[in-house]
Amino acid sequence: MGILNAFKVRMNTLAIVLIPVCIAIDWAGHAVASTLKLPLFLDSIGTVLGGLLAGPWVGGIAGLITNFISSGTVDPIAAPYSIISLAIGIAAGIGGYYGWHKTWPGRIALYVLIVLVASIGSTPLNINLYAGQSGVPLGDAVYASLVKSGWPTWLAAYIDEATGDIPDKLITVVVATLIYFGLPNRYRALFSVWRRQSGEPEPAPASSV
Amino acid sequence: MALSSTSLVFENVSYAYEEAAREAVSDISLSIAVGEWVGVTGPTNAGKSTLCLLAMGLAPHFFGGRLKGRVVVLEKDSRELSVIQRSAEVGLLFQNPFTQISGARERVDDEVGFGPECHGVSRLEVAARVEEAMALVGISQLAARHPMDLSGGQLQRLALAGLLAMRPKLLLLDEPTSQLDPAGTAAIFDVLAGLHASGITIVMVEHRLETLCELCPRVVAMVAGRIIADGPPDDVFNREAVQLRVGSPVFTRLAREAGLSPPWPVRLRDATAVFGRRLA
Amino acid sequence: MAGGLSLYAEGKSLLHRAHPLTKGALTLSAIAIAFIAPSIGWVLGIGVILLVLVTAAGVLRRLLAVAAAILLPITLLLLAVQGFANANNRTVAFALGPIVYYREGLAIAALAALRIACLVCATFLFSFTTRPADISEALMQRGLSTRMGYVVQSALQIIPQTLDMAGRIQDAQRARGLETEGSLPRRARAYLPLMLPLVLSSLVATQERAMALEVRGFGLPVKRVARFEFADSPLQRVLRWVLIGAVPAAIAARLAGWR
Amino acid sequence: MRFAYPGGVEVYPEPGLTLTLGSGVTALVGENGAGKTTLTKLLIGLLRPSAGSVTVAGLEVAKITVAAMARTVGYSFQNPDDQLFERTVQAEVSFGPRVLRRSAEGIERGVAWALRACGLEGKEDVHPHDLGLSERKWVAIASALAGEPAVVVLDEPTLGQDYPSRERLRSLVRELDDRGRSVLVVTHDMDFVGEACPTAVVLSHGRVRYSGPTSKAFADHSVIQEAGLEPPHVDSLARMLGLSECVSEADFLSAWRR
Repeated sequence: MGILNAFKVRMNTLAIVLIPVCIAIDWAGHAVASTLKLPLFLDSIGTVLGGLLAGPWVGGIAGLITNFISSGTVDPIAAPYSIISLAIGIAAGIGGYYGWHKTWPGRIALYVLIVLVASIGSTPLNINLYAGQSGVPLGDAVYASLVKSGWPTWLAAYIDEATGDIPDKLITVVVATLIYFGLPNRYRALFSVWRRQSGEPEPAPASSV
Repeated sequence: MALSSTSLVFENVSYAYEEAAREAVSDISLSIAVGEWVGVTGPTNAGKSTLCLLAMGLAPHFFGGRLKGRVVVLEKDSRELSVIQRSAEVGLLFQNPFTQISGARERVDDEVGFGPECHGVSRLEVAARVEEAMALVGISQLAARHPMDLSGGQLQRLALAGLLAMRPKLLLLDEPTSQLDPAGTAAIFDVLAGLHASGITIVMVEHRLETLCELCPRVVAMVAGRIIADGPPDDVFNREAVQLRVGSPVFTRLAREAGLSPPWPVRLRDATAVFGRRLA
Repeated sequence: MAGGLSLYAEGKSLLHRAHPLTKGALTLSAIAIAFIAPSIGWVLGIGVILLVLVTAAGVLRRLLAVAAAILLPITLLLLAVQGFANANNRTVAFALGPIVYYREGLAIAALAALRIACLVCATFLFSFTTRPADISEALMQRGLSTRMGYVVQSALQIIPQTLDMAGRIQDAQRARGLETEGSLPRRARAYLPLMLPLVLSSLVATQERAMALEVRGFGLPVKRVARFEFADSPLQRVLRWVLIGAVPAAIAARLAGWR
Repeated sequence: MRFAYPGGVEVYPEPGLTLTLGSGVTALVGENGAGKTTLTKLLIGLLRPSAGSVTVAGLEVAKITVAAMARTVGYSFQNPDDQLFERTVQAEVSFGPRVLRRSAEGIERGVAWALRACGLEGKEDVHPHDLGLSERKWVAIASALAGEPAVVVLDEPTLGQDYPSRERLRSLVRELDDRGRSVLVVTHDMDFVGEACPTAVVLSHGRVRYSGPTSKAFADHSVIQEAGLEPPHVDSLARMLGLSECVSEADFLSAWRR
């Protein structure tokens, strides 16, 4: 099973220690965007980067815990959306396994996948939580006009959510890949946790008992 | 030397990191007895850190790479035991104090207990070891503080306490004070002097040659992955090759420049005596 | 902020002293039932119970300050949009010039806002009265692996440390001539020079931290000794099961026609 | 307190106190938390004085953005990892002059000189993070120099450096001095201060305890102790032998020969 190999990883100490760092990068990405007054969240750069570097588990767990921590501290409403962050990290990890971030068509595929995961996943949550809205004023304005012109609520809710996800996830994927390629080669190799059969060189073995 | 009294032995050891073109250390042979305090020095890329990583087993267990020869630590070949299995007996202190605290504890005393807990030591025993280790490095009064609130010097002492709570027999220190101010440095060296007196074997990488000569009865000078001198500091720094390629303590340089006859002094008190004799 | 990322404040209330899992069960079950309950009356009831607990824990004032900042904009947005555009809208409530508001939409918005209010109250009730380290410790005592426990605990410590680093990096890059103010494109261009040093040095630190952890025996397959025991009681154990059991019960009631 | 370089820098964190510094190489020393970093941050505008004003090379710092001050003041921070982000040493070192919009030839000249002065020739295409900590520190120093600023601030440049690196640093500050730059070195390394910095300012608890020639800076032991400093090794030896005012090896040798 091809895709399942992406999940067969060696969770060595390095991978474990990488997860909190990815969580901190998620937070810092958002904090720096706020400092620069950029009109984007950019709060899942670490999740995507973690997925690309070290696979779906690192990315997924980083996304999940990022959301749990922000729900417990600054934004309780984020809690139900933890599942979406988990899915984004897993998506990035699968993309990373197949090396999508290394080619242009692959990068577009990665972006489309992450936008789809985020928007399709969030819509049912929005419908249950916010009566279909996304809570972002721009998207909600689109929502109101669509519902008013007779569109079904679920479709309006999806478009509402996607309005926000399309630019935010684009920049997130672009920044995460730029960071990925800004790393020294040695680090890219170091964090790779997959047991590859052939092709890529075997990553440094962790001390195992 | 009887085998039972050695703490660390390198037998014709060469090691290259994964994908590295050149060997980080080449054909190193070294034998360190139990209870010794050995200073390792040399310019950047001399292979000093690699020496520590090899002794700890992090190379090759963590880094991969190619290892030739034998590294025998506390009478066991480094290839046979993983780093975690080693951790009860051997401790390695890195230069950056911030990366060495676990980051998972909110109090200094809990942080010190992290290692013993990983080893499944009982709660009472952990508490006893924590108290002992904090007292040894002089941070008992900081027990309730948050680790991230400490200064660099305090943090480095905390990291050392975390290792001492494991009750190691061999301590490896990779430039433990290079990022610290004089007060922090002095505090660490005081602790090390006490540990040395209690019989722990210490291998310490250090750039500051004056400090090295003051503290270590034995010095190993490395250049480009090879050992070029090994012995008491007075011998090592009176060799021309060492003076040329590693440098020498300020006192040695002054005595040479002042036209005194060799052997030149390497420590302040010897220099005072030598220059003093000439003055008289 | 070096003290860690936490809203916890010392206290002696019953909730402060309760087992973390009891509080967790309470929070999760209150949130779930608020979203399962069919009408404003029921949700309001849950909200009142939560407020009583918050008051008993002595954190009412803190809660109101934080919750208002989160709830007010969301409530207004919900009312504005749903009252105006909702598939169920039939009965006119009022008109603001050409914009007509309907009762059905406003009621739906109010229900959604109330449920979110319960979510926010329940979450903060938990955060205000529970030490973050206790959550992972409690979970580790119930089978969460030590490695995952480490991830949770260290994330809480590393986030504030990383945010401090972001501040230092901003200073360093501004001192090199990087503009962090001005037009949007100029500010956007500053993003990578501020983020990359942070990511790079975090990753470099990761390698050394991983080594330092192994040097201390992290990852040894030994049976972990609990760092401390939480006060627990048969009453709390029963309460936890009741709270957890209430959720499927509510779902069943809803399916059986709870209106 | 007033803090001034001729043509120069002036800081007044505390009204009524004045400190004037000549051009050339000045050491800023003192215990942790003495206010060294506060002072250097005031120079470039990262901190604003609560009272008084700061003037650098005739520019009033408060009226200019930090980014614009970077044209005049080259600042190398203590931890190089707080600033390195480019994929090559060359790109990293030229980042400053590029964002400062220097001319192409100015960038080329400044970067080439900075790389040579910092011993980074031949490493232009290396990823900065593939270098060791001490070499990364040199990349950060080169980055501060590449824009050819009039005033250079080096925060703990000798930390973790080996002997050859410290020698290089000595010749670097001498070269900067020869080129007419003002250099301020924040350091705990008194051997380096004695060898390379003719002037010294001793801060302790936010106050200037000494300002003047380095040769006399270690005379008053109470000041040195309060500021948490250890005198240079040469000074200790000279004192034992009854020689005075020897803070560098050259001082000692000439005193010895007399």
